[in-house]
Amino acid sequence: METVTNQLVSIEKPEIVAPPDWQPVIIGILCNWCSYAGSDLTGTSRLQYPPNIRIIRVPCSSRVDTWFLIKSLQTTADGVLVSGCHPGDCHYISGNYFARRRFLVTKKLLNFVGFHENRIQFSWVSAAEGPKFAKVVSKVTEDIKKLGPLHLYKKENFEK
Amino acid sequence: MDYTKQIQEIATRLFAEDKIDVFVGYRLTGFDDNQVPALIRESKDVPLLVFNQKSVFNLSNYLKNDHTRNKRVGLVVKGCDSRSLNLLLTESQVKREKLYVVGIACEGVVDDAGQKMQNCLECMVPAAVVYDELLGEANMERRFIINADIQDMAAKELVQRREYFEEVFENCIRCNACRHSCPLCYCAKCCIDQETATLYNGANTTSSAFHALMTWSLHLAGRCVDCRNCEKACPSHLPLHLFHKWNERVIYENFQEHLAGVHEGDRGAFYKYSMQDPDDFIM
Amino acid sequence: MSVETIVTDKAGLQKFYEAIIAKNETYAPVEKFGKYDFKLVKNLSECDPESPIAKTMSAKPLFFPRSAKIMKYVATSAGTDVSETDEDPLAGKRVIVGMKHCDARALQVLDKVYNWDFIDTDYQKRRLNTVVISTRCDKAETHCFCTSLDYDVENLDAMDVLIVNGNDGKVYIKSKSEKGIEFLNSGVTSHTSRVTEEAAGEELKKQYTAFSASFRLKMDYKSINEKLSKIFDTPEFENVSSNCVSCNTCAFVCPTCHCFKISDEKVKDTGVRYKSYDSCNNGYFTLMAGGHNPRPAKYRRWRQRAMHKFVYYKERFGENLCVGCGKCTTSCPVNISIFEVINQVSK
Amino acid sequence: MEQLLVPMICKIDKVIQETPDVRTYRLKFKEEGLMEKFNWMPGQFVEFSLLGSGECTFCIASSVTRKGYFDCSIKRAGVVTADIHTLLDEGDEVGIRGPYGNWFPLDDIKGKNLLFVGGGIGLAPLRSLIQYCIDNRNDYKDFTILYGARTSADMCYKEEIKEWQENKSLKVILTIDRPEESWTSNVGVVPKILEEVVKPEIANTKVITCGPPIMIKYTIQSLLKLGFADKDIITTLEMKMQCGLGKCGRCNIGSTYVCKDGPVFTNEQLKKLPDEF
Repeated sequence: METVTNQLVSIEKPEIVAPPDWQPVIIGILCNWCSYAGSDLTGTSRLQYPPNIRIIRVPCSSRVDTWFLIKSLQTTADGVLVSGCHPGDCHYISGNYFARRRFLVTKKLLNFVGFHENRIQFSWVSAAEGPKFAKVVSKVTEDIKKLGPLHLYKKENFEK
Repeated sequence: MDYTKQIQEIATRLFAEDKIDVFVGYRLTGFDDNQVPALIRESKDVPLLVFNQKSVFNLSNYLKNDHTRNKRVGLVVKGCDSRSLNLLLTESQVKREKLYVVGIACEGVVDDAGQKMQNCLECMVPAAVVYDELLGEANMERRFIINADIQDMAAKELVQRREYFEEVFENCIRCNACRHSCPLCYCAKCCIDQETATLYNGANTTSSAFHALMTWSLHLAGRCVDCRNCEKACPSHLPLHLFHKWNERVIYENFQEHLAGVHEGDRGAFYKYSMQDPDDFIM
Repeated sequence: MSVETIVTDKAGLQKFYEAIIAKNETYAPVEKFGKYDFKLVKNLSECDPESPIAKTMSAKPLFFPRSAKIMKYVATSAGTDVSETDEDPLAGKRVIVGMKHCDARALQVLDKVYNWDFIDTDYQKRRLNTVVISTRCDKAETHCFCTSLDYDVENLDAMDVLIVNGNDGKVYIKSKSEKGIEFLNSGVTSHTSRVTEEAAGEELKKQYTAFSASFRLKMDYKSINEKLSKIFDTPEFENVSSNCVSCNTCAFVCPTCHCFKISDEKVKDTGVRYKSYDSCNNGYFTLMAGGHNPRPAKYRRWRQRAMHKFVYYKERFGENLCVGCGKCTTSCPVNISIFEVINQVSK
Repeated sequence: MEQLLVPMICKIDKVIQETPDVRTYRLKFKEEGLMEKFNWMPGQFVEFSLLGSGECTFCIASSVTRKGYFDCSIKRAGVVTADIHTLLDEGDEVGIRGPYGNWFPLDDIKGKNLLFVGGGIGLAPLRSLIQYCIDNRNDYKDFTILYGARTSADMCYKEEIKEWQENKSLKVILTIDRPEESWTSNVGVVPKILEEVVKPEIANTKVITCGPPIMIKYTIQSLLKLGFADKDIITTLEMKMQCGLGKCGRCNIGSTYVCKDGPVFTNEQLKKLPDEF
C-alpha cells in the first residue's frame, strides 16, 4: 500500500519532513558597497522579495570566511546567499576575485560531504541592480523551498 | 631507496663545518623497522640517522617546534615535505638562510603493512623542490591521478555521501591530532583547538566534529601537500585525505592547475586569483 | 565465593556470545575505518570480540564518555533555569564483551581517582551496572608490556567473567566475581560441563606461561618508579620529548588518562555544559587567564605526563597510571614508545 | 560526578567597580535558605560560571562572619572574565559551585601576630581572612596589613582600606610601584617596603601573602632573609582548575591537587613541591 504525500522532505535526509507551515531561513551575507546598496535600492524602489532572507552586512565579499557559511548552516539557516560586487567593481580592487575562489571550493566541498549544492549560492549584484537583487532572492528562496529543511550537524541538537 | 649513508655523511659534514645546530632526520625505533623522527644536536649521534622507504613522517612539522625555532636546522625532505617547506618559506614561517635542506628524489614510502602509501602512488612531485643538496634522480615526473576513492565517492548519490560522512564525523573524537601533526597548521591560536575555538568549545559532538574538520580542511585547501601526517595521527583512522584530495582536485581543475608549494614563492590557492577563474556558479 | 569454570570449544564460545547479545544490552568492538570501538551491538556479526588490541580503542568511553552532558540551561533576562540532563545512556544494566585484561585493569586504576574524596556517582553507577567480560590475550603485541607492571595479569580480578582460549583448543569461561557468577547463571550459557578449579587451573596456567613468554618488552616497574621520582630535573626529558608533535593522541586513546575540561555550548538562550576529554600535552592545558603558564615548554608537559603515570599517581593512590596496553605507542604518528622513553630517562 | 558539577544559581546583589579592571560581585543564592547553609572558611574558593561563557575559579573575598552574602572579586584577564565584566550587572544570575579547597590554618594563627602581605588582586583571598580576624579581633595580637599595587588607581577595596586605616587596632601600610603626585604613602615594590618600612617582628608572627606569582616569589625571598621560618609563611596558590573536585587533573603539582590539598600552602609545603607553579 502506498500513500502519496505532498509532504516536503529534506533532500539530504529524507526521513526529515518539513512541518506544514515551514518557511526556509536564508542568511544573506552582502558586501557593503554593492549588494547591500543594491538591496537598499530594491527596498526604496518598492520591489517585492521574499522575507525569508536575513541580511548581514560585511565590508567586502572576501571578508566572508568559509566558516561563516559553515556556522550559518549549523545554526539557523537552511541556505546561505553570499553576494558581492561584479568582477572588476570591487571597492577594494580585487577582494571579490579572492572570494570567488573560496566560494567555489567551499560549495564543492560541502556538496561533497552531503549538502545539496543549492544550499550555498552566490551572486554578483551591483548597487544599481535593485531588480536583480529581488530576482536573486526570489530564486534562492524558491530553490531552497524545494530542498526542504536542513537538518545536518545542527548545533542546537546537542547530540551524543 | 636507501640514503642512510649519504645523509649521515652530510650531517657529519654540516656539524664539522658548524653550519647547523640541529639536524632533523629519522632514526629507527630500536626494535622494528619503524622510524622515529630524530632531532640530532651533536655529531656523535649522527650514526643513528637512517633514511629508507619507511621514512614516512613529514619532518617540516618540526620547524614549528621549540627545539628548532631560531636555530640553524638541517632537514631531510621528500617531495611532499619539500612542498610544505616551500609554503612555510613563502608564508614567512621559517627563514631559508637558517635551513640546510637535504632533498630526496623519493620513490614512495610504505605504510606499516609494507604497502606503498596511496598518496605515493599518485604523487605528482616526487622529487624535492627546495634543497641545498639532492639525493637521487631529479627528473621524476608523474601524472596527476585522480584518487580512485574520491571518484567513487563523488559518483555516489547525495544521500549516500551524507550517510558516509555522517559516520566520519561521528567517529571523530576531537583530539585535534590532525591539526597538530599538520606541518602547515602553525597558528598559535587555532580556530578548532578546544580552548580557542570559534564556534565550538571543544565538546565532542558530531556537529562540532563537522565544524572542526570542515573549517580545518578549508583552511588547508590549496595548501595541503598530501603528506598524510594527519591520517597517520588520527586515532580513529578517519579518511581525512578525502577532504584534502577533493579540494586539491577542485582547485587543480578550476584554478589553472594549481598545486600547492611546487614553485618557489608560490602561495596557497586562496592567496591569489586569476581573471580566468570560473564564474558560472555565480548568479 | 564459589568460582565456576565452564569448559567449551570455539563454537560454544560463539554461542555464548550470541546468547549474551540476545539477552543483554551488549557493547562490543565494532570495526569502522579500520579501527575498533566499543559500541552497542544487536548481533554477533556486527562485532568482533577478538579484535586485535592495537587497533581497538579502549573501553574507557563507556564509563567516562568522550563528552558527557553535565546540565542543560536556559538563561534569559527573566532568569536562569538549570535542569539536569536526560537520563544517562550508559547507566543501565549492560555487558561489555571483548575487553582485554589491560582495559579491565584500567577500570580498577580509575576507580581510585573517582572514588577519592568527592565520589563520582555516575561513574560508580556505570561500573556497578556493568558486567565486564574480558578475554586473555594469546600473544603479546609489539608494544604490550602489561606483565611488567604492578598487577598480577594472571590472577587479575578486575573483570567479572574471564575467557581464556586454552592451548588445548578448549575455551575456559571463568567467573571472577559475585556479579560474574550471577551473570553466568542467568541463562547465557547452556553448557553443563563445569570443571573444578584444579582441573582448569593447570590449563590456564599453561596458557599464561605461553602468553607471558611472548612479551618483547620487559622492565622492572619498581626501579622505574624509584628512579623517576628522583630525576625531576633531568635534561633527558628535553631530549626524549624533542620529537613529540604534541598531537595529544596518546591521552585520548589511553585507557587510564582521566583529565577533562568543562565547556559550554550555547545557542541563543539555551545551552549545554559538557565534560570532555583533555590532554596535558596541550600548551593551554595549564594556561591561566593572566597569561601565566606553569608548564610553558613541551618537555615540562611531557614530564608531567610521564611522572603522573609512574610517580605521582603511585604516590597518591598506590598504583601506576599505566596498564601497559601500548595503545599510545601504536597510535602515535611518530612512533614514540612510552616504554622506551621512561626506560631511557631513568637509565 | 556530573551532578556534582551542576552549579547553584546566585543573584548578583551589587557590583562594585574596584579598579578599572577589577569588579567585586556581591552574590546571594536565589533559592531561599541556601545562603544560611552556605558556610565557607577564609581561603576557600568557588567555581563561578557565567552560563554560556564558561566557568572560572575565584576565591571568596568576604568572610563568613559577614552574613547574608559573599563577594567575588574578578579581574578582567581572559575570555570568561571579559564576558563577566561586559555582560553581568546587578540582578543578573550566575552559577556557583563550592566552596572547595582548604583554608587558612585558623588554629595555627590564633594568638599570633599577623602580617598580611598583598599585591594587586591578591588582596581578595586575604580580605576574607582579614575580615574574619577583625570580627574575632581578640583572638589575635598585632595586626599589620601591607598592601601594594601598581598605581593608586589599581588598589582594590579602597573604601574598606579606609575603614581599616581608621580602625586603631590595625596597622595598614600601603605602597605603589611608582611615585604619583597626590600619593603621600610609601613608594616601592612590596618586598622593598617589607624590609625597609614594615620591619616586622619575627617571633610569634605568621605571614600570610598573596599576589601575582612574581611578587610572591620575591616576598618569600625577603621574608626568609628577614628570618621567618618556612612554616610561618602562608600563601595561596593560583592554578588553572576546572572541576575543583580533585578529578580533572589540571591543578596537579606533583602528586598534590591544588584544589583539594590547597590552595593554601605554607612555604614549608611549597618547598617539597616540584617547581611548576
